[in-house]
Amino acid sequence: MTEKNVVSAIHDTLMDEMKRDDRVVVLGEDVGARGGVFRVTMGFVDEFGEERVIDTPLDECLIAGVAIGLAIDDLRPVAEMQFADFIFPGFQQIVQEAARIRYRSNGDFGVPMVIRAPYGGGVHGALYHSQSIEAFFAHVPGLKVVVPSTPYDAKGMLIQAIEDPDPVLYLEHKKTYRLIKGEVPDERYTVEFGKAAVRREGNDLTCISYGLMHHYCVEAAERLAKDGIDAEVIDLRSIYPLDTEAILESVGKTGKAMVVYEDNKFLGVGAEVAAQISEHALFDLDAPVVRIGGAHVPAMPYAPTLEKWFLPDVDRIEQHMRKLAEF
Amino acid sequence: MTEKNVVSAIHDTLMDEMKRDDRVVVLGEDVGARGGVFRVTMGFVDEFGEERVIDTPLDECLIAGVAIGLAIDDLRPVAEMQFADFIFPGFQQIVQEAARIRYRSNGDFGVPMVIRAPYGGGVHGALYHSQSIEAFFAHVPGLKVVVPSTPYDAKGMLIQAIEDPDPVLYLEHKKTYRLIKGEVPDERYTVEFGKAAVRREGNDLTCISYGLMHHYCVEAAERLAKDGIDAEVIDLRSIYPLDTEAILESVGKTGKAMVVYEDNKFLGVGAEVAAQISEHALFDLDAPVVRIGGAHVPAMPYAPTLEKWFLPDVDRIEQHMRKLAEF
Amino acid sequence: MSKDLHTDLGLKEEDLIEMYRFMLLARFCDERQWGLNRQGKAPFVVPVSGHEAAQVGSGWAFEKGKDVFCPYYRDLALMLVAGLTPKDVFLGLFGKKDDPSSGGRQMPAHWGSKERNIITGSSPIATQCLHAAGIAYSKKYKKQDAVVGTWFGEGGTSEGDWHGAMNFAGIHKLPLVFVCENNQYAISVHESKQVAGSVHGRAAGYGMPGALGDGNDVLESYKLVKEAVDRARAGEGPSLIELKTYRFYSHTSDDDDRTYRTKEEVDEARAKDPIPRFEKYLRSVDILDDKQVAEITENAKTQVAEDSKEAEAADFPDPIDAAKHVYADLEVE
Amino acid sequence: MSKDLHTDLGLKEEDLIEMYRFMLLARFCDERQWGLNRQGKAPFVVPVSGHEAAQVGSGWAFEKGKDVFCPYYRDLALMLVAGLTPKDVFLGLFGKKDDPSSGGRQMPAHWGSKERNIITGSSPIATQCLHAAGIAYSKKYKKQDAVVGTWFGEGGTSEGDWHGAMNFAGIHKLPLVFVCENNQYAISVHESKQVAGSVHGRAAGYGMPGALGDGNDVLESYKLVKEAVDRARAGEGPSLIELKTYRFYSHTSDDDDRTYRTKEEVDEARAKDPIPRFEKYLRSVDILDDKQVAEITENAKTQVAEDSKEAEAADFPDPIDAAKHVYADLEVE
Ligand SMILES: Cc1ncc(C[n+]2csc(CCOP(=O)(O)OP(=O)(O)O)c2C)c(N)n1
Ligand SMILES: Cc1ncc(C[n+]2csc(CCOP(=O)(O)OP(=O)(O)O)c2C)c(N)n1
Ligand SMILES: [Mg+2]
Ligand SMILES: [Mg+2]
Repeated sequence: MTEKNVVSAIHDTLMDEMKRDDRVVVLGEDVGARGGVFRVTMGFVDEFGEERVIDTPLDECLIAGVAIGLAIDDLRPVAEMQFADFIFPGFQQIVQEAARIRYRSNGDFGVPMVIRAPYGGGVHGALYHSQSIEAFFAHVPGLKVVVPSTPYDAKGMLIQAIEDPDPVLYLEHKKTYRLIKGEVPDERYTVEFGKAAVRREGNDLTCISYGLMHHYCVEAAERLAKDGIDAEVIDLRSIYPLDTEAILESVGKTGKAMVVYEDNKFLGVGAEVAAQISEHALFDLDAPVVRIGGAHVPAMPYAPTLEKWFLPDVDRIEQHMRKLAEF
Repeated sequence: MTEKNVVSAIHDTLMDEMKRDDRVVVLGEDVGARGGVFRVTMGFVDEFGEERVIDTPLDECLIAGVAIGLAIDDLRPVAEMQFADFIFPGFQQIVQEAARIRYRSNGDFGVPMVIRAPYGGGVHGALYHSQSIEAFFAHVPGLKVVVPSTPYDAKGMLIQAIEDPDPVLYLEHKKTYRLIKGEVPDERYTVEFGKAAVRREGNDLTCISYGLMHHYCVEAAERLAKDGIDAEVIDLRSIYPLDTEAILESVGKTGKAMVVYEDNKFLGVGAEVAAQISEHALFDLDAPVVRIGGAHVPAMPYAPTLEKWFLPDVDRIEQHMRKLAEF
Repeated sequence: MSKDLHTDLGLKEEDLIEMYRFMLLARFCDERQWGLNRQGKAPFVVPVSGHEAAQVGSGWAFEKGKDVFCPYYRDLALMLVAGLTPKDVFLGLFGKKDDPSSGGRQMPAHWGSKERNIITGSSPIATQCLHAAGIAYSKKYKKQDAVVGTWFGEGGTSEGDWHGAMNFAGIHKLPLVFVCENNQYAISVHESKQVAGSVHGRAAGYGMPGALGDGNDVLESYKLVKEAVDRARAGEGPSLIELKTYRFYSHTSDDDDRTYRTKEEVDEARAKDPIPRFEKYLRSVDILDDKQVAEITENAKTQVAEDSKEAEAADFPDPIDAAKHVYADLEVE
Repeated sequence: MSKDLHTDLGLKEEDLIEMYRFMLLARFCDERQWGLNRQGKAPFVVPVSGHEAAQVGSGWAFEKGKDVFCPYYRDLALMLVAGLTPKDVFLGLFGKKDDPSSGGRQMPAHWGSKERNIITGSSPIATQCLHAAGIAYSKKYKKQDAVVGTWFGEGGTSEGDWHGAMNFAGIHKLPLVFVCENNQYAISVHESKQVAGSVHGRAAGYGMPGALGDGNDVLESYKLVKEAVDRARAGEGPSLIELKTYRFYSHTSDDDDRTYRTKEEVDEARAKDPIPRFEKYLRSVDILDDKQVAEITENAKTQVAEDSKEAEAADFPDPIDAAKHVYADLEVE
């Protein structure tokens, strides 16, 4: 066991995986000498050389398309999108190629690749360094989309992603990088995809979230606990596959559900979660499902006054929790 | 009044708009001499010349980006994506640029452009000529996404889209092009965005859909009517803005809701519709919300046996309607 | 016998006869599929006629079993060289269960076969160029003796994928050959509205050799691509070869080329048909005579007829199979 | 007085002094914003130092009020030429309500101003190149006398957007000038891993003139771009001008350039500082003397100091304004 923050857990895990298996290569912008703008591949080029730590040209279409080729030829590429906001030139390669190659070839070819993407707001990144992208990709059959929110999961899910026979979008919330610390086992382990984590048990309401918002939800729940209100807090961890079972089980117990996400509310992940509850747990519900998501504006602006307006914070979550508990 | 099918309504309307306003230009692949692969711009190049009917290179990123430039310079571009499936190289230009330019410039600039995209299945188009794309774009603030399903709406919504000060994704279901006919007024009119159409009134259940599926739902509802079951059938027409009011009003009346869409079910438009019902109409519901959507496979395959498996048809919709009515 | 052109290229008599046979096979497959389309038995057809020399000539420059093919939908003749049979072609045409490319999941002409090193292709144009670059990088990384080829039309050069692949291949001196089958049209869009400058003229800007050749001349097509393959194999990096040719039929069975090109233009191009041209050459160097031509033609025709019949009789996939192979390890509903 | 270099370029004494002043203003804005960053008053800074000659020289070739600017984040000096004031720059730096580019919505250096024909820019690299192509097409369509310029780094040439813009501009002979500020690094990635071949070497492949110039020489930068602007205005189509220069500071305040380049390399580049170099020239042709230099420097410094103070004192946007301008005609929650 060693205490690490999220970014060092990712760094160390990726380094270990590359030492274990020389099929694992990393590619992306500034992953070489710079060690990545968030330092995830710090020291890699010295350890593994430029051939395995590929500084690519400034073209995410290239990064995704080349990674697919590497994976088809049986390497295990871990591609970095410098910011999730910049993944879109690669959208076609990821959605039309990586996601569909196994299916369209009737199982003949596979694409065992990982795409890492730092995402999320609250870092003064404004419109183009704050975005959430999980909804776009979780909608696409053939892709897996995961969002570890703790150093423990960051390690176990990254190893799982690298071992996965299919393309995995591995999302890292930038604000959790240094903010969130935790014990990480030194031995190798994996965290299965499609299993949510109940981080806090409670009987009064179910609060479902992931990424940075999950930590805010736990904090809000602790505040309610002081007044004897017990919220059950679920960290989805994996968006697709989604752990419907865990959600329904908890809602069956509490009868009240809220979903919290920083992505734009409309057609965000919370929509799917609320929809599944309305399909499968309707008669368990004692209150309408509550969705707290980003406003329908194009990601958070730069000015501190505006950014604060956009991002759900612990206070806002707490208020909604109390309202729901009292319903 | 003239009877037209969907594709001729679009063709005639676009031609009229170009005659009215020389700021309107069309661009896309094969829109010139070929008149578009679906013949929407048939005869345009003879009428308006190559400068206004631009055969672009094979690059959807270019099509979207150039259209943005044209719109910024106060033209009214109507860009054609040959198939919705091929819009993705233009994803960044549409989502990061067109959608956000008004917002990021604090209202200084606007992008009055229309993107037309033939979408949808049931046309033996296999994985890459059958896709639905509305969920990706309706999730993005700054865009409007509309899906006319009748010749009347095709005309009124296309004119509305061209007049709209903001970017509009105008989706045309390929199978409705020649299948769906209807009376179209000869005079100019618009159909407001964000207003759903109740195509069939009923008190027993509410069936919400759009595009081709809407017509299947009406057919299924007619079958039920023979047995005295009255389904209310709503054609959303506009995905964003979404007519929440009309949905809630109908569900308030019937107490039962189903959403039918051919796009992949997970995080498709039906998720948002079901979520809003679970937030705002929970206690009106006498039955769980039913979602009928495409399976979690990458669009429909080519072989007739496989395509049939994927696409919801009238029979499947009818069965679910009956189950829901009997609930 | 007059000094021939092929000996210096290292081509033996058997090679030439095989190349000729593949060109005929492709042509007959094409004519057959159009026939089936008219009979309403094949809803969608992608023609190859006119491209046979460019495809067979370029394909012949690669080593089967070792090198890798990243083709596009036009490449029926190339796929025969790469190891697909006419029967495979027709299984795909009908969307049958045993279609090796996709088990009937993709439209016809979306080639793929792992055992033959044919990388599965999609409809979106030019995406294969980046896969080719990634595979070429992997081969170099593994120090494997393998050259990757990727084929595309001149329209494909407009996409960012092509630009990225050219750039990455140039930077890393990858064992990769870019083959452009320039038939001057992207559906209806003429090259003049598609390509500023020229395709082969772009090579220099990416620091690689570029060449323009007559795609109706199978020997010239072979020569230029073989030189590029040899350079790639020798570690000298990528090349871009542009082969000018023409598409005899409409873009696909959904297209009508009379809306954008004249009968005169098409007739003129057909007059340069690569097959009779190659046959003439083979006769001129006494490799073929009437009897052999008749025999090869006859055999090719029969094989195509039989293969298409067998394919037509084959089974469609089971509906329920549509749910398979979305993920290797997840069931989906 | 020795024969000068500027008269033939059509540059008058006032021009040169103005150009010099803008270069100084840009440099002082940069030094000021770094100071504010160290004081914790400006969380994010995008430096311009080193690029002043390339930007002022290229910008000076365009006609304000008529021509259109599609810049990128590095273009602080260019924006001063285009009409933004140092105060505007600092309003953006602090994210204040009156920031003309975005009202504090975007990160600093995301320029835009409709009245100044500066097209709003975003963070995604090279997207502005296609907007420039569309605007240039529109100008041609409307037969307006206007030339469009678009600026980008050598890293920007890797994106498909750049490829598409070059292709479209070449096909339609658009009144568009592509200006590449090649500082040899894209954050940490050296040109050798970014660009196969060369940037200016790509122009020919798109059928347009390309030129390479010394981006530390304001007169050469002006000359090459002016020739391109003149060609564009005369209806002779687009050009690509590559200006070699260097970035003195880290990529942004979030970067640390010591991880990827040596102090020696940076010092060597700083020795070629375009500002003293231009000053030397202006003295050599007796346009400036010590007194004038001191005066211009003094005025520029004071303006920057005052403007930044005023900007710092200005108001932030109201939180609720964040909901405005998503659509022209829809309210959002
Ligand atoms: C990304 C994308 N956009 C559009 C299309 C539609 N489309 C299919 S083939 C084609 C023309 C391709 O022309 P070219 O590359 O020259 O190849 P050719 O068919 O002439 O051999 C187009 C526009 C597509 N398949 N993919
Ligand atoms: C699409 C996209 N990918 C990545 C980035 C992150 N990024 C910002 S600037 C930059 C380097 C740009 O280098 P260059 O184009 O040479 O311009 P310079 O900063 O050197 O002036 C990168 C990779 C981005 N902004 N957009
Ligand atoms: Mg072509
Ligand atoms: Mg640079």
